[in-house]
Amino acid sequence: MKKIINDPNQVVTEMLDGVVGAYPGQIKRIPDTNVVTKKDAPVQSKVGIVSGGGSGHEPAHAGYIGKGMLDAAVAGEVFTSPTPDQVFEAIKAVDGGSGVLLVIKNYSGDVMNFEMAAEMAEAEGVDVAQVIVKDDVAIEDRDGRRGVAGTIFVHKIAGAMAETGASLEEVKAVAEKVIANVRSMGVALSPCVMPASGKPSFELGEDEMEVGIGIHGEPGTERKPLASANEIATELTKHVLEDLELSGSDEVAVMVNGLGASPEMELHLVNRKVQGILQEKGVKAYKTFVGEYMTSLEMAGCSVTLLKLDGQLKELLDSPSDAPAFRS
Amino acid sequence: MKKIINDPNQVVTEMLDGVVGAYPGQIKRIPDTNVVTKKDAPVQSKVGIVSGGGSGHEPAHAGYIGKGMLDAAVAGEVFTSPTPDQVFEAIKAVDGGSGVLLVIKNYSGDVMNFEMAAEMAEAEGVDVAQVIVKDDVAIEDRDGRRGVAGTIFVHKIAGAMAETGASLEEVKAVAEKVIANVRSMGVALSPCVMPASGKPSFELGEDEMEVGIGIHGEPGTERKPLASANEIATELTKHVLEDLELSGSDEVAVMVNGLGASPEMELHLVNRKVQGILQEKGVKAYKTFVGEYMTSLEMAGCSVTLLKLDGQLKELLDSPSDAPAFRS
Amino acid sequence: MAFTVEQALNWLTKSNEKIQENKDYLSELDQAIGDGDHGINMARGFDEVVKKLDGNDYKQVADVWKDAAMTLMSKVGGASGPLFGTAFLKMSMAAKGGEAVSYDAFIKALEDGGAGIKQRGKATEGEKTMVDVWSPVVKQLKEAKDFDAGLIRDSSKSAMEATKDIIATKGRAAYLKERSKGHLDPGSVSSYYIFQALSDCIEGEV
Amino acid sequence: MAFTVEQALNWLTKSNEKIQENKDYLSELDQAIGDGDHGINMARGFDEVVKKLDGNDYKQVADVWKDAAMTLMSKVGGASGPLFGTAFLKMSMAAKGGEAVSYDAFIKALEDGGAGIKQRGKATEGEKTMVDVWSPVVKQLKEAKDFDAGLIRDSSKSAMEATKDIIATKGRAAYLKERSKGHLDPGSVSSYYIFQALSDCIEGEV
Ligand SMILES: Nc1ncnc2c1ncn2[C@@H]1O[C@H](COP(=O)(O)OP(=O)(O)O)[C@@H](O)[C@H]1O
Ligand SMILES: Nc1ncnc2c1ncn2[C@@H]1O[C@H](COP(=O)(O)OP(=O)(O)O)[C@@H](O)[C@H]1O
Ligand SMILES: [Mg+2]
Ligand SMILES: [Mg+2]
Ligand SMILES: [Mg+2]
Ligand SMILES: [Mg+2]
Repeated sequence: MKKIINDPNQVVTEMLDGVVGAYPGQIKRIPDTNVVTKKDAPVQSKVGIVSGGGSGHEPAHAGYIGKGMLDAAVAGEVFTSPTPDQVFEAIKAVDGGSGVLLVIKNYSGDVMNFEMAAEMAEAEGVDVAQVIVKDDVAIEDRDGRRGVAGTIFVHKIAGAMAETGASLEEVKAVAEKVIANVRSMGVALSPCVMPASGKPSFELGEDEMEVGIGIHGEPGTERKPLASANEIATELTKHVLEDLELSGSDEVAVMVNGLGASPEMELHLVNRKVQGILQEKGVKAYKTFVGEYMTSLEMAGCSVTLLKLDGQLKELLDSPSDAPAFRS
Repeated sequence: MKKIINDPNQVVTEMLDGVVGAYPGQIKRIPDTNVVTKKDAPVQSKVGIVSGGGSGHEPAHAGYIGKGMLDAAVAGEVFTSPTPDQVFEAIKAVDGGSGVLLVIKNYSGDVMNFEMAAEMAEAEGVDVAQVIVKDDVAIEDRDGRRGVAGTIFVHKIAGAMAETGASLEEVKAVAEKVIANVRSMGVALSPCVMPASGKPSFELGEDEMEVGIGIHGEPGTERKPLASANEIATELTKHVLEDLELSGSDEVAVMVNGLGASPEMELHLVNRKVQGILQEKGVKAYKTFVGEYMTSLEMAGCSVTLLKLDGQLKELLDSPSDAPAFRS
Repeated sequence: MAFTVEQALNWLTKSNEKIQENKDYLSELDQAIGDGDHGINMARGFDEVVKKLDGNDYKQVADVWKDAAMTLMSKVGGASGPLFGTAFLKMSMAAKGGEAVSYDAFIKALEDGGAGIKQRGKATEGEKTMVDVWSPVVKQLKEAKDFDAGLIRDSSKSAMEATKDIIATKGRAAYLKERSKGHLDPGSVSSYYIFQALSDCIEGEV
Repeated sequence: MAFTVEQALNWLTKSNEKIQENKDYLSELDQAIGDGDHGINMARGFDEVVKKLDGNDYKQVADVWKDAAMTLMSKVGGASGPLFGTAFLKMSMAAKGGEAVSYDAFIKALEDGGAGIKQRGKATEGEKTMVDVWSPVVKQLKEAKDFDAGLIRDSSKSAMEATKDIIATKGRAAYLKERSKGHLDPGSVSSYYIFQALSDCIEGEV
């Protein structure tokens, strides 16, 4: 296992030191927790937005804290949901009196831990709403779908909505709209290695790839022979499009997300084909994001995300954000 | 070789399609070249800034095109300087009547090819100035030093200066000031693989690392046992600091740059220690950048860059840029 | 027979021992059909439970379980943290008020614990989760009259082994669909260790 | 004897053949002390040179060399592109105006070519670059009276081999300092192939 780390059991807390050390003017850490918040949290009368999950997905989630996006991010151990007490600390820290929205990715662990935190907060009189992102079309059963890179669009748009002074209900509604209209699918060319165990998450032959992977090093839904950039882009986009049911005049936001080790060059090759497919279908790519937004440690591979837009979503997507990992 | 590519000989041209496909509102490609320019190039009476080099360093260089940064980027084959005719096309495309600054990284190939392009442009009456970035302190001999991640600060600050309406001479002067005050050093944990050859750039044992590597997969200046994040950060920062000679009240910009495969988590661990060292020395980190800015395909590893700032450099570093890979 | 504070403490200490010993094995099981952290999560949590219990003087079984529950909830994370946390919390609530716990009260506590897992995880039997150990074990223990170390050992062992053939429909393993078959469920195996520890405690005292 | 347009064309065709054959070897050499692309760069460039020459009818050696120069400059890139491009451009300038080139004019052209490399690369002998083939070869050929295939072959071979012991101070290999010793310089090896091709051409016609 080749990693630039110190003690494998301290990676999360040390990483958070590094993140806060990079942007000390924008964010701060709640002492004795793995919670990072905006420096000026809570913002009075603004709905607070809290996200989080296991670590190993950097820049998710702390990189998305900023004006126009998240108010706090809760970091669990690597690939392990944070505990309810930590999420509860985040909720308390960002509640400016208008309530708090929890953006949860659809994993048993995340759902349960955030839910318990919500119960704790409600018991203390904080208004809490939850949305559960389930954008991964690799899973057929809609309710069982994982939350993956599409989560970034939920952060961005819910965050922008909160900035307008909207109510918790309104912010939740627009987040649900994003969730209803966003789809992703990913492929891995190599596994990732958890620092604590030092072992690869799965074994893959030199000429194989895992299709339909999540972001925690879980094996995918199908193992296939390694394909070209065009074939990979075509397969991922096909599944996403089948599920999203776009028609000719629709506009979408595109995200080609690197999982960790794949060079940006390769992401652009995938994007090239995705754009070609959309053009053929007459679907307009309103805005495109190519880069590492939701990673899985040093996994090689990528995911393709499409978000179907309407006027409201376009406006909120375009509005300013000063989060280090998503400036707009 | 596991890569998401199509034809290994077409990666550069296909990648550029992907880049332009991602940001069609901001950039365009000069037909039949590997040159990408701002969509509105040339900007009348603004000094044009051209950078470039071999491909495989994404987001360098096309990702830095934008208002407040580059006007054009010239892409060579992977790790191979672009040819003079290509650079010449870029110069012609961005000259708005106030001349063009070439930002060159100090490699024999880049220097010669850009120099020849400058000669061609001058023969056609275009004012051209050149600066050569040599920030890599792994090389003792100052004139022989490579240009690496520090180049991003040259792009940013020269680009910001050009935006103020400064003359070619003034823009060149501030670029030279950055070059005089920026130092970097890098380490690799794994080699990279050139798409055309399919072979790793060097062999490295499970417990080894290459210290003092460049960004083209060249072997480093020293092979050492794999060290911890703290040790790596300490070693890189030590060499950079020795060369930069900072005193207590100085302010610096910090860049912890990922070379490709290393997860952002690990970059933050390195940043944590770099910040600690600076604090100990009483040096203020005015602004910090952690991410992938100047990569070497899928090489695992990182570099540390420090730029000593004064009032002018701070102001130019802070001024707006809408380049996709460096928004500020 | 009644279940004492000392046994309650022993149970958690032994559970911790078994989990520490099998930490890598549990993670390997999770690697096959999950994300490979189950052993790490459980080892971290139970280590903290034992530390927490060590520093205190307990008068009631319910208090032991409550501290275990709170520690598991705040130290494990993932799916197993809230699930085992909830189980011990529900057990603590059921056992409130007595220094020692009768067999009937103990079974009622276990039953509430199992129900808590089902409710928190929105899972039922046959989904290849720890529910597939907790439910059948509770069902079989309910039919006994008193603590029976052998029954606890055997029922949890066969329930744990039976998870191998199930196709997962809850938890991360569900993403693999048919490919989840042929692998033991990690949370069921750690539940099995907890019941083995219980069996050992009972045996030591009977 | 004089060097003809046909020989000039043959020279480049043979150079291309040798470079294509040894493409991987040249890249391997570059991998050891550079960035591993030298074979790829040279193969791409010389392939284009041959394509370019194929489509044209040449009257002067100088024109063959000029087209070769321009193609190398615009297709190779890296360090070797401008260097070989400059070499052929200077040779073309020196040879202007004659259908065939006398031995003296040829040597003058080679000398200018070598000087062009030195100037463009700001390099001198002993820095472990292609200069270490061009300079000694030109020096030895100057002492001969006429084209001598054996001399070209031998002088370029021994010069190429001698680059192994040099510690690089120019080009990427310079970054390795002492570690560059013990490896041949890739640009010197490709220069050697070009001189071998020249030797073959001369031999075929003498
Ligand atoms: N919804 C659920 N209901 C009941 N048990 C579950 C559920 N989801 C997961 N589990 C149990 O949790 C175990 C996995 O725990 P762990 O690996 O620690 O968490 P994570 O899946 O978050 O990495 C599974 O083996 C399974 O027994
Ligand atoms: N400054 C220089 N002067 C002369 N020759 C040089 C110089 N720099 C490099 N070379 C030659 O170029 C060769 C490398 O060419 P190539 O690999 O194609 O370019 P790059 O180094 O840009 O990858 C070296 O082996 C050396 O012979
Ligand atoms: Mg987990
Ligand atoms: Mg090169
Ligand atoms: Mg797990
Ligand atoms: Mg080379």
